[in-house]
Amino acid sequence: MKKIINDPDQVVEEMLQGIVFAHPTVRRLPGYNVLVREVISQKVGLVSGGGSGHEPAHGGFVGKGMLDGAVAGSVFTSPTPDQVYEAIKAVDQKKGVLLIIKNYTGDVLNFEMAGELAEADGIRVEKVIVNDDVAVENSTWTTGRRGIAGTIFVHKIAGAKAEAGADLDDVKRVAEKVIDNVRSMGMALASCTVPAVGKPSFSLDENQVEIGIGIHGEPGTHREALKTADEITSQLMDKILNELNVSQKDEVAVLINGLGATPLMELYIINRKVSQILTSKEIRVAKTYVNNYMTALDMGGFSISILKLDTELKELLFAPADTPALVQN
Amino acid sequence: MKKIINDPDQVVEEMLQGIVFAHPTVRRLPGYNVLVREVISQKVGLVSGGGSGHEPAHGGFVGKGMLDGAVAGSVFTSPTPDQVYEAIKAVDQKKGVLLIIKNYTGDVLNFEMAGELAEADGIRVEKVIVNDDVAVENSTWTTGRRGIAGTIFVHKIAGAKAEAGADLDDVKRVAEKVIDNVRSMGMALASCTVPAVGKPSFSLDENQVEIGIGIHGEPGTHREALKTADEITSQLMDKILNELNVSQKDEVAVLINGLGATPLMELYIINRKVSQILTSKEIRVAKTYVNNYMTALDMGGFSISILKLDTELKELLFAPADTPALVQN
Amino acid sequence: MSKHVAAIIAIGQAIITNKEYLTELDREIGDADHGINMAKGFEAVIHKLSGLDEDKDVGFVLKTVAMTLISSVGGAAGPLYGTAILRAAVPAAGKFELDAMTVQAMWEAAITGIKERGKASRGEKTMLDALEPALEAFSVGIRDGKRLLDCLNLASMAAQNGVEYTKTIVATKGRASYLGERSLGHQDPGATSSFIMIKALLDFFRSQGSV
Amino acid sequence: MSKHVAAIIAIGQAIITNKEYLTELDREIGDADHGINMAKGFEAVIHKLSGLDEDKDVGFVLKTVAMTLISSVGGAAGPLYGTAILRAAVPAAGKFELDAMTVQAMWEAAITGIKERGKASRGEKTMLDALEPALEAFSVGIRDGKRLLDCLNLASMAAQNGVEYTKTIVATKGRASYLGERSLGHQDPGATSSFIMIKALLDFFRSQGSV
Ligand SMILES: Nc1ncnc2c1ncn2[C@@H]1O[C@H](COP(=O)(O)OP(=O)(O)O)[C@@H](O)[C@H]1O
Ligand SMILES: Nc1ncnc2c1ncn2[C@@H]1O[C@H](COP(=O)(O)OP(=O)(O)O)[C@@H](O)[C@H]1O
Ligand SMILES: [Mg+2]
Ligand SMILES: [Mg+2]
Ligand SMILES: [Mg+2]
Ligand SMILES: [Mg+2]
Repeated sequence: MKKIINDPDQVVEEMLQGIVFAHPTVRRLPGYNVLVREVISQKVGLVSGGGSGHEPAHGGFVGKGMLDGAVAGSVFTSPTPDQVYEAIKAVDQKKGVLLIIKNYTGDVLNFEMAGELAEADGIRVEKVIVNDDVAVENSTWTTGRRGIAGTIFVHKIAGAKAEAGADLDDVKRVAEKVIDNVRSMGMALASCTVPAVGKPSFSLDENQVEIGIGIHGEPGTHREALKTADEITSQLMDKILNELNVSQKDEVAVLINGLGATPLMELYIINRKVSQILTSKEIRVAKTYVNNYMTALDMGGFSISILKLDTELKELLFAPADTPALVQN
Repeated sequence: MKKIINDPDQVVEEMLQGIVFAHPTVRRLPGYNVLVREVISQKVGLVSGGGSGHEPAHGGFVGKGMLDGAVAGSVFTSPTPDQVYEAIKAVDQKKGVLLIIKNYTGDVLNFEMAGELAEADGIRVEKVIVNDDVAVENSTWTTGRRGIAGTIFVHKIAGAKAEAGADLDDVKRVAEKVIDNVRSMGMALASCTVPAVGKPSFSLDENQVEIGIGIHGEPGTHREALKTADEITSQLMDKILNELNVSQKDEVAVLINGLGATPLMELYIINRKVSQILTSKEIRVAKTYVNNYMTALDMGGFSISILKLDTELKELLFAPADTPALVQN
Repeated sequence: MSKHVAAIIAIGQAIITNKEYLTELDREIGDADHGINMAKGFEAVIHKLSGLDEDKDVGFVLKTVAMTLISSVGGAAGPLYGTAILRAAVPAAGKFELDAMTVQAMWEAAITGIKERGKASRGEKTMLDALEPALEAFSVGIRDGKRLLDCLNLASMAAQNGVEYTKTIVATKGRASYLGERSLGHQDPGATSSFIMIKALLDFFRSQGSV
Repeated sequence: MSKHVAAIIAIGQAIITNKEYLTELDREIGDADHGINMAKGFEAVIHKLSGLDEDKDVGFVLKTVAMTLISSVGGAAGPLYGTAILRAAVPAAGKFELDAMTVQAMWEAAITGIKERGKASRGEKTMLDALEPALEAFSVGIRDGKRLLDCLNLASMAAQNGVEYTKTIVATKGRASYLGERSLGHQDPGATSSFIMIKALLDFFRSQGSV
């Protein structure tokens, strides 16, 4: 394992210190792996988080117009309820707190337990569960779809709604509207390596890719030979659009997300094809994000997220944000 | 070679299309690999560029408060004079144009020739040459030091000066002040692969790193065994601070730059140590940037840049910017 | 050190010993952290118990263990095992010795807790596929009037069979469910850690020559 | 096709044939693009010349070649070779046949152009270490009254020696200079492409059985 770290057991601690040194607008709760806004205004609080290793998610989205608190678990491991509970208490302004949870059993259970603890203190807590990954079959009998990079849209839009002074139910409603209208899918060229494990989480042949990869290296739908960027993009877009009810004249937002080790050059080549596909279907692209937003350590690969917009979502998506990883005027 | 591309010969063309689709504030000069601001105000024009493969540099820094035009050569190859010449003509508002060139023979020669062509048209052209990389010995007898990620500070600060309405000489003066006060150094864990070459530019053993790597995979000072993040950071900081005249009470800006395949987690761990080193020397950190700004395709590694600030530089560094890769309020 | 604290430490050591093994299983159908998380949790537990007064009852000790696991394991296993032990602590409250009936009640409470928290049932390739058959075997032993040690032995064997069984089924809960059919043939990490804990308890009591 | 166009196409083909070789040399002490850039440039040149009217003089043809290289090669080599050929075009303006003296004047102008543009001199591990000794050998041949073909042969051998010589020196200009001492033992890509072009010219005229 070749990594620029000191000690696999200290990566989260040292990273959080590095984040706080870099970004004066975020503050760490002493003794906890929780980042909160330096200044929290009188509004509904938004808390998200999950395992570490997805940077800039989630700490990078703490700030004006997005999250109020982000809880960092160990690498790829959901944070524990006590940590989430502290975050909820720290951001609550007596207007209630919305938990934005990615649909992983661990995340759901730990955030739920934290919510129960906070509710016992008299704090109003609601939750939404993001499940945008169409690589996984949705079914009420199983865990359902995973939450991946589409989560960023939930942070952005629910964050803007809260910033605008909406109440908890309304912020939750808008977050759920985003979840209902966002679909994502990814692929990997190369595995990530969890520092504490020390070897790649999976291995692919020289010419093999994993279609539908998860952001922790979980397998997707299948493996196949590496194809061209246009072919891969078309393949993912087919699946995404198949699960999203968009048609001519609809407006969407696009997020091309690098998984950690993919050059921006390649993400833009992918975006070219995404744009072409949408344009050919007369679907309008209102806004495009291309960057590393929800990574999987040093994984090679990317995901595409498409959010179907309506007037409300569009306006909130375009609202200002000021966080370490996303600034928008 | 495992890359998400269509054709190695088309990567720059397709990337530029993808950038323009994503960012409505940048426009491509038809027929040229040049990105310019959609709206260019009445001010001194700033043009930079170089080989492609350094994304988001340089196209990502075209916008309010930074560059007016960016010229994209082939991967790791300086653009040709005709391309740069078009950029100069497109951004000139009769107030002259400053060329921000990284110190590579190819870049210097091609930009110089372009400047000569533009001057023959009556456009005032000045140039500055960025040479922040302390891994390379400076000497008037040789090519001198290379230009690497410190260039971003030149874009930011000269851009802010031009935006404020300064004239060409003044913008050039401030750009040179930045160059005089910024020093950088990098290291690599793993090589990049140029698409048209198809194999890694160099190879390192499982436990070996290259200290002082260039942003095209050029070797640095030496190879050595992989050490801890803190040790590597201290080593680079020693060299940087040795070449930069900073002392107690001075203020600096820090840029921790990922080379393309390095997780943000690791960059923050590095920033933690950089902060600690500066604090221990009673040097104040006024602003910190941690991200991929000047990459080398899929290279694993990072660079540190330290800019010594004075009142003027600090104010310009904090001025607003609105570009695809850097937004600041 | 009280016997119940010693037993828990023995369980913890078994988990720590199997850290790599459990992680490796999770690497195949999950995210390669089950052993790491569980070992971290039990290291915290062992540390916590070492500072505990001698005079605490089993219920109190288990509550301490549960809270420690909940706040240190993370992932799916943390809240699930944490909830299980928290529930098991209820019938054990105030007790310093456990009879077979109490152990059975604790075990039932634990499983109910896991099911409520995780909304899974047997056959979904989870820890329940080890814990439930183990409880059944344990209960049969009790019903047949066997000694606690023998009941535990039956439970351990049933858990081991449950672990084997998980190889033959598709996961529909937890991270492995994302694999669908590809989870077939792989052994569930959570079922395995459950078996390891039951087996460790059995070995502990055997080594004590008691019960 | 005029003979001088054919000669340039022969040079271009030699560069294209050696694309991988030149890139490999640049991979060792540069950025692995010299062959790729030069081949791209000469592909553009060949394309451009194929559309050129038959009646153009050498000066005009060379100017076209220079402008095409400048706008298609990039890197250091593009402006340097481009400038060289642009300068060489001056003594050749209006000519349809070249005598030895003209060739010598063109060569001198080319080297002056490279030096002015690149601010390098011989011994810095650049293309000049092939081009300058080649010109000297060529000039000696002229002085000694040798045929143009023989002079070119001398030049080619001197260029080849120059290429060998670059292995023995440290680069102080261009990208290889960043390597310092580590550039020792490696052959300069630009000197090599210069030699390949001179050799290709020689081979072309030999194959023509003329000059
Ligand atoms: N809903 C559930 N109910 C019961 N057990 C579950 C459930 N989901 C997962 N598990 C168990 O948890 C184990 C995984 O634990 P762990 O790896 O620590 O968590 P994570 O999947 O969050 O990384 C699985 O092997 C399975 O036995
Ligand atoms: N200042 C200079 N003067 C003359 N030749 C130079 C100079 N700098 C570089 N060269 C030549 O250019 C060659 C490299 O060309 P190329 O690889 O195409 O450009 P780059 O270094 O920009 O990638 C070197 O091998 C050397 O011969
Ligand atoms: Mg996990
Ligand atoms: Mg080059
Ligand atoms: Mg796991
Ligand atoms: Mg080169």
